[in-house]
Amino acid sequence: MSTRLSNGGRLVNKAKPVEFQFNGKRMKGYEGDTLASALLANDQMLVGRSFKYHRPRGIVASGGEEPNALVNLGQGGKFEPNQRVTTTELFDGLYATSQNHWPSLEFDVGAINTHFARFLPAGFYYKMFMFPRPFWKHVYEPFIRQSAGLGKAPKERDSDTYEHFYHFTDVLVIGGGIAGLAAALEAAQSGLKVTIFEQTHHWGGRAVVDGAEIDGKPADDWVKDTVQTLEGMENVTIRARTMGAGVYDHGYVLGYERLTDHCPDQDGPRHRLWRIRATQIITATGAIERPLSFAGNDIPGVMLAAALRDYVVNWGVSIGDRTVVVTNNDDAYRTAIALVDAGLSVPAIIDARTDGAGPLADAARAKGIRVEMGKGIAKVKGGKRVEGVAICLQAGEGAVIEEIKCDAVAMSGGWSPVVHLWSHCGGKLIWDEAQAMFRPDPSRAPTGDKGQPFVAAAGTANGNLRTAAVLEDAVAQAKAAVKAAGGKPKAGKAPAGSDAEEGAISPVWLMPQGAPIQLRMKSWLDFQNDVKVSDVQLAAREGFESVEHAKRYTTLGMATDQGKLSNINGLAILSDALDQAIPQTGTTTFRPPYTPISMGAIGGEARDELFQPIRKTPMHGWHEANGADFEPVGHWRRPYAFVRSGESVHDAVMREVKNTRRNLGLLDASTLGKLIVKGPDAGKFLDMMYTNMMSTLKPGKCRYGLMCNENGFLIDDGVVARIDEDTFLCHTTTGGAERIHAWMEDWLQCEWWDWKVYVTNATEQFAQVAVVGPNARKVLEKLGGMDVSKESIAFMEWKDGQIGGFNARVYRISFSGELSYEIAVPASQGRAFWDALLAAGEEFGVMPYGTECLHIMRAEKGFIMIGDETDGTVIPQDLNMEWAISKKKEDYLGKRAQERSYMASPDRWKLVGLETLDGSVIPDGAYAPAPGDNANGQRNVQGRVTSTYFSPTLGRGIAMGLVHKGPDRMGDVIEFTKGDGTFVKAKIVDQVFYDKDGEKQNV
Amino acid sequence: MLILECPCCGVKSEETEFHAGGEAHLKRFGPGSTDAEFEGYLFMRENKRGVHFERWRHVNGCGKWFLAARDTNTLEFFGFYPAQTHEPPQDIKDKISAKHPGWSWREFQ
Amino acid sequence: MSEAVSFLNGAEATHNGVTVRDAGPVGMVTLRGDLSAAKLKTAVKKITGQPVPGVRKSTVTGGKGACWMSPDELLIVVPHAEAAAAVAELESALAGGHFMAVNVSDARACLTLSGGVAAREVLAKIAPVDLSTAAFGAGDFRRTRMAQVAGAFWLDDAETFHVVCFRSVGHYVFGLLENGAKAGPVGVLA
Amino acid sequence: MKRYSVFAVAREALRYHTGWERAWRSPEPKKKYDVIIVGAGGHGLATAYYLGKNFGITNVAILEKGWLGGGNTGRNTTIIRSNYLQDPSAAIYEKARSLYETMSQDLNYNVMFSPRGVMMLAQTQHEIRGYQRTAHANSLQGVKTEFITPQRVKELVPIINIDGPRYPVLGALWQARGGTARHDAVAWGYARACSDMGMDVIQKCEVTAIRTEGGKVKGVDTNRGSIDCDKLGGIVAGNTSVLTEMAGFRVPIESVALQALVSEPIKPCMDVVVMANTVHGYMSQSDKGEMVIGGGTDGFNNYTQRGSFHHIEETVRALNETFPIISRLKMLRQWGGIVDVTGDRSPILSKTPVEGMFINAGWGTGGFKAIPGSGWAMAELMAKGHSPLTEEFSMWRFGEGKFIDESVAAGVAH
Repeated sequence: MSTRLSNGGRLVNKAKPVEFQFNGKRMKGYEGDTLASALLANDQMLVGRSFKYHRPRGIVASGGEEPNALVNLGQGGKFEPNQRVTTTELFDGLYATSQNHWPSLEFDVGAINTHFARFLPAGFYYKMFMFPRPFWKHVYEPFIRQSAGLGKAPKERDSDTYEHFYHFTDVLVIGGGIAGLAAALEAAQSGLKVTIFEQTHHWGGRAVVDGAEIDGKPADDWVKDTVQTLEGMENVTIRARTMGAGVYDHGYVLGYERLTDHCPDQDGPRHRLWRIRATQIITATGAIERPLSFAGNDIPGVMLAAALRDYVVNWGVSIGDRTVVVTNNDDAYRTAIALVDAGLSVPAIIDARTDGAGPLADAARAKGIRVEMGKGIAKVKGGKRVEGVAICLQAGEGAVIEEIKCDAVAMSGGWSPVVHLWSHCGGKLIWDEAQAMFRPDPSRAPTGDKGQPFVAAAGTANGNLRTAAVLEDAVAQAKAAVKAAGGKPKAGKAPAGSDAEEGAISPVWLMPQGAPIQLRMKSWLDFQNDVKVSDVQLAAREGFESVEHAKRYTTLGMATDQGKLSNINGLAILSDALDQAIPQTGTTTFRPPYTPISMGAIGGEARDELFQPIRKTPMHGWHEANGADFEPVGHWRRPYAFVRSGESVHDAVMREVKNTRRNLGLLDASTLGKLIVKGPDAGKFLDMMYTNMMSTLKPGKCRYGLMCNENGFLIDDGVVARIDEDTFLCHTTTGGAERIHAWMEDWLQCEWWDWKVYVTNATEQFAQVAVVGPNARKVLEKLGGMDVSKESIAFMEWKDGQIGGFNARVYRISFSGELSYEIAVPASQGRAFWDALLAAGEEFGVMPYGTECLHIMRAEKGFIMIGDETDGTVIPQDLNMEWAISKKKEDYLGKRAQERSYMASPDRWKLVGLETLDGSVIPDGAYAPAPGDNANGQRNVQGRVTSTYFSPTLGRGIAMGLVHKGPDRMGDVIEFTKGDGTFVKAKIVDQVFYDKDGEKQNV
Repeated sequence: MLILECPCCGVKSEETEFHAGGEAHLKRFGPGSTDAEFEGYLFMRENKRGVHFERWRHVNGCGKWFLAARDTNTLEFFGFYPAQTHEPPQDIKDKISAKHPGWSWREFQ
Repeated sequence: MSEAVSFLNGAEATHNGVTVRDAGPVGMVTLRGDLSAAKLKTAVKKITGQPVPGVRKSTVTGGKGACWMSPDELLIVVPHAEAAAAVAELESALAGGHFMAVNVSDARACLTLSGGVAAREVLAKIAPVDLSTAAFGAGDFRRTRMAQVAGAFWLDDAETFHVVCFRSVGHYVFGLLENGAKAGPVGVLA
Repeated sequence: MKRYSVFAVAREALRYHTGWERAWRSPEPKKKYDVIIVGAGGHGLATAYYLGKNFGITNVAILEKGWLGGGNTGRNTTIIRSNYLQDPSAAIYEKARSLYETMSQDLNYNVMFSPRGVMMLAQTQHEIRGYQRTAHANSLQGVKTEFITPQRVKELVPIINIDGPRYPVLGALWQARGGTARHDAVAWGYARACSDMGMDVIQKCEVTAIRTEGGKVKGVDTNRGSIDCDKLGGIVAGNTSVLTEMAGFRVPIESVALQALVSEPIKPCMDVVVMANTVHGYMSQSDKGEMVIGGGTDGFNNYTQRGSFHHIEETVRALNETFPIISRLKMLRQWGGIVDVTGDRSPILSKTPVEGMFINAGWGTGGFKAIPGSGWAMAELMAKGHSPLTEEFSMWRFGEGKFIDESVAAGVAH
């Protein structure tokens, strides 16, 4: 019967009662409780079910290492599965339900598995469920998935927010125990910037629970003083509820701060992800107590000795009236003493060691506690809670000597330093035989950007278990870190620590040492994943000898605690089974994060409107207000069409095409790239960039150009205008602006750095509008200003001037085949200019149009579109664009590549126009099959469609495509896939479907 | 998450300010080169486990390209230098020699 | 010629003592060339009344000055209406040499961020830059990444940050800064 | 070899599973083998397996410097699909997919192939056209795929947000018989089968040199002595360049880190594999209940098996937007692998300048799904000197400019 003690509980405030719910039951706790201590105070021993056998599970630890006690926490937009009760601070109204059982926690049908446990050993699923074949997907797998999985999936969108924060510090100390505090203080006194994190909301770690003394005063007081001192220092950042989650290359550290988990109604971000750059990192992360492997060590009520002590001292909670302590080291005696001091009974301390216990044992005996040396637990009795233990000789095979009634068992198999953060970035470990632990190998620390070591472990995390040694190590590490960070450590000694002497540990990996299979099958290593001693031994027997194989085969250490309690015990059993030393077996890789961190925190502020930038042109507001159906183009949003009420998107597109061809259309072309290239070598440079000859272009003229990469493939196109003798303005595609700008800078900086050329990306300086259609000139003349007559500005010419009072640069270019002017004005006046065109255009039937209309009109004219006719594997020659490739030039980017055998082959697919015989539209992406199959049984192909539309102008389907030897096959009829297994016949024709002679654009 | 120091503007900052640009000191082969030369230039990259010379651009910064020497096995940077050169500066080569005696990379050592 | 309109038409937001503002139209000229050349120095001085800024420095005060963008690039800052004139001035002053002067006033969005230390922390939520007073002071200029876009900022004598980014993402950066201000202080920088 | 079955398990249970024999032998290397495969990952083991099964070549050693299946086979996100655009890719990936269908039975080892369906979201007009093109190509390649509507997407994946503010889902390319498998089991199943055919799977055996004579391969030197062979297969993914350097030639490959992560396990909430390429995220739910998430590759050469965290941020950001409920799940573990990327991001299965030496590499971020097909084709190439499946994947295609580019259909190879 676990309950709240009338006295004790250094962390709880009994003046502040708190109400919460577990599985619908109303319960009481106090401010300062964790959900774990509160549940135990309410005698809730059974808190969950295990992963595989659905065994009853109780709380086994008191911190982040807890493998069992995971709950569904909260409701609606604040629901969260798999919350560890030991790290969940209690708050008023907390709502939690237990996981992985049906129908209820007390009665779980899945628990049937425990009776079949014998038939479900490690890796059983690799050996069965193979027949009949379809059963895996339809029967076996659904069952396995359903019974696995722990917590429920959230149903609603997360109602909380998150944020990131960049932090820079000279020395980062991770861990707020006495080692961390001493190290932080030492480092801070050097004047360097120091940051210290503690994952819980209370400082001091174990020392304050175990009653150590520092500088002659109780650890508790020393901790309070030190925290206060640090808080008062300008150069110190000190944070509780903040975990060092991961250490990455070059001193990058993730800090995980939980801001409102303990007060969910408070405003502001729930979590803050700190992205830290630390010159030196000290991991003072303490150690984790190891369970002992004896039969029934997973029954609720069996708990880590130190955890049991924590509940009594920190939260004034007793796990049971009668607690049997079982250990292989002296530390567990502290638990026995603490319990007796709290007025509870300890029937016996079962010490596996034959001798070697130190003064703590004498102290225990002095308190009248019975101590049994050389003994072990053969078996724990009980089902959903402990009822007693059967005692045996540790050296034997489990013959029961005596049974002791008890309702709790405190176990201690020794301590494992928390080396995760040390190891994340490559820090290596050594096996410490005397203390039976892996600890950091200072000679093989993680190295940084200059090859220097940048992580040091301190205190218990560095293998020092005694207070004095912890403090000395911490201060020494801090001094070293300060030096390494370029500071000057202050002279002075470490605080003096004192605690009880301790006898040596003697490693116990199995209890009793000769336990037969019946007991080994009940001795748990991984409580959550149900991995037992017998499973690891089976893995070894079947040849899974690498620690990684054994882990993956048995799932040892793959649970949500990532093996914090089970890994060392497991690999000791494996080593024993393989008759090799533990270091020879080695550990599995430690990967971030130390304990799981929320996806929300990782995403940070990037959600909803801030998920990704949306680039907006100066006219974007008008588009939004006027039915624009947007399509993303890069990070831009461009209107696909402007849909009017009662119209479908398709209707709108058809209307826009017809109107532009008949009257007047406006296109927001602001997103087109505009690169200014200037310098005495600008012409020479563009001759290399483009396949065309640009150096011969006359000022005032425009030329359409193609760009290829060094692999010969077409990457961009656009109109180049020569501004003056050494200045060009290069238009790129919408997606191309940044890419091509970078591409040009690359060549100028890294290849032709002696050429005198400057490039600036002026894309967003201008709002650009394409004024298109038979009435284009009329509307400009109405607005007044510069002369836009054919005589003044002919096709493929540009001119600066004023239009309707706006400073404008006018390009006489056309991507539609109509009379067309592309007019650039300063972006700050783009919207006003757009409005002016709309107003003046009214009498000429003006209508804005979107990208789909643009695509159709260019397809009707047989103009290619980068991204449609090209896909990164197409060269200009494939598109019959030899006319745009200068023969006079020795070189241009891509020229050499285009000379390679496969590129020059006459068998390449080339661009043609396509007309369906029945006038229908060939589906997007359709392929043209050829007779026969290839060597792999695939249907031969002879071409594919690249652009295909219904042309409202011609009232029929038109398309362009790449066809084998296409241009030589004019008039041929070939078939294209319709996607439903049928085919559509199409005739190979010229790719220009509309105004072949260009009369309309050249007026 | 690497830290780089741009030799052009002096900023020392994290990787996200930069853009990696592949192998450094490539000799361009254009028209007139053999198929082998051209294939080598375009595709045959150094991919050593160890010293590597590479291009970076300070894209979210001064916009300049620069070169770096890095150990692909430890991610240690031996140094950064401007892109306008055909071979690594001696001081960087010396630094590498100190760590990897007898190293070589293409024609450099 | 109608009124110049900035990306958010002068929008402003204040949360927890931090104010984010669309600084309105600002005149900006990209000047590329040899920053050590006497002609260039004189021209910059004439236009901005300030010497050529040092590496990663800004000389902008009272809406006039220049920012060091890269070893061969400055951003000249003047009142919006004077940008064209500044370009003309440079064109004539540097004529004959290899340089480039482009009016980019409308290509960029300018924001101000004020609120003392709290403002530093708002910026530190989206930019991988050490913004402690010791590391970043008045007159310092930094080009960097702001969440998912490129940007730049400098700090003036009044502890106000002047943030510059591409016009098309001005509202995004404004949103980031406002969001960071709303979330409240971190309580680290001093 | 003792056959695995529910009855075998039951029989063993009665004697507390003391009777199970080793899944694979652990032999000392012999002096000579007909064929040596370097690299006991999925591709290497599968190659050996089909050399034995299809060509009766069983005097084979598979050398592994670490532990078998410990490279990318044991680190990937186990997606299996064959909805590729280009014919050569579709051929080898579909071969692989079809072999996955019967692998558990063929190997008598449950690799848990789960044809739960793979979906690639189209979130831009360009992606729609790209995936429709792929669907048309697949229909002629004998690969069953279809382009489905947003409504169908929502039915198949209730937790998806199809009308997100930024990138609404406009449709998807759907391969119903794509899915996932248990990655370790694939390596272990092949190793067990190879061992059973008398082949030697030799772990902790690192190749230090390749011996040749007159341009022909003679054998290898290893940390466990030198071993002769008539034919040598180099199938070592990220370490390919290191190996080919030993043989004195170069391949167009670079090694970069690719990252992945898993969430804590939750009850089943997503039954299919979803790939969202516009926002660079893909996700499936494992049988344990973990959400398995793939990240991006670094831009720089790297052999550390550690990547840069900002790629994880980008991926998670994207998935929070696409699947809003995962924002309140937690990342349990992240890790990295070293992938080998070629000039056109398609693999190389090829003879080499060294007679008798073959390489199988360059699978980049998409190797797991190809394992059986790759092994099948590679075995044919090594046994017969040519294979229709490997024809187009020669290492000389780069010189000719004859690429196999899959990126063109907005598809990424995961």
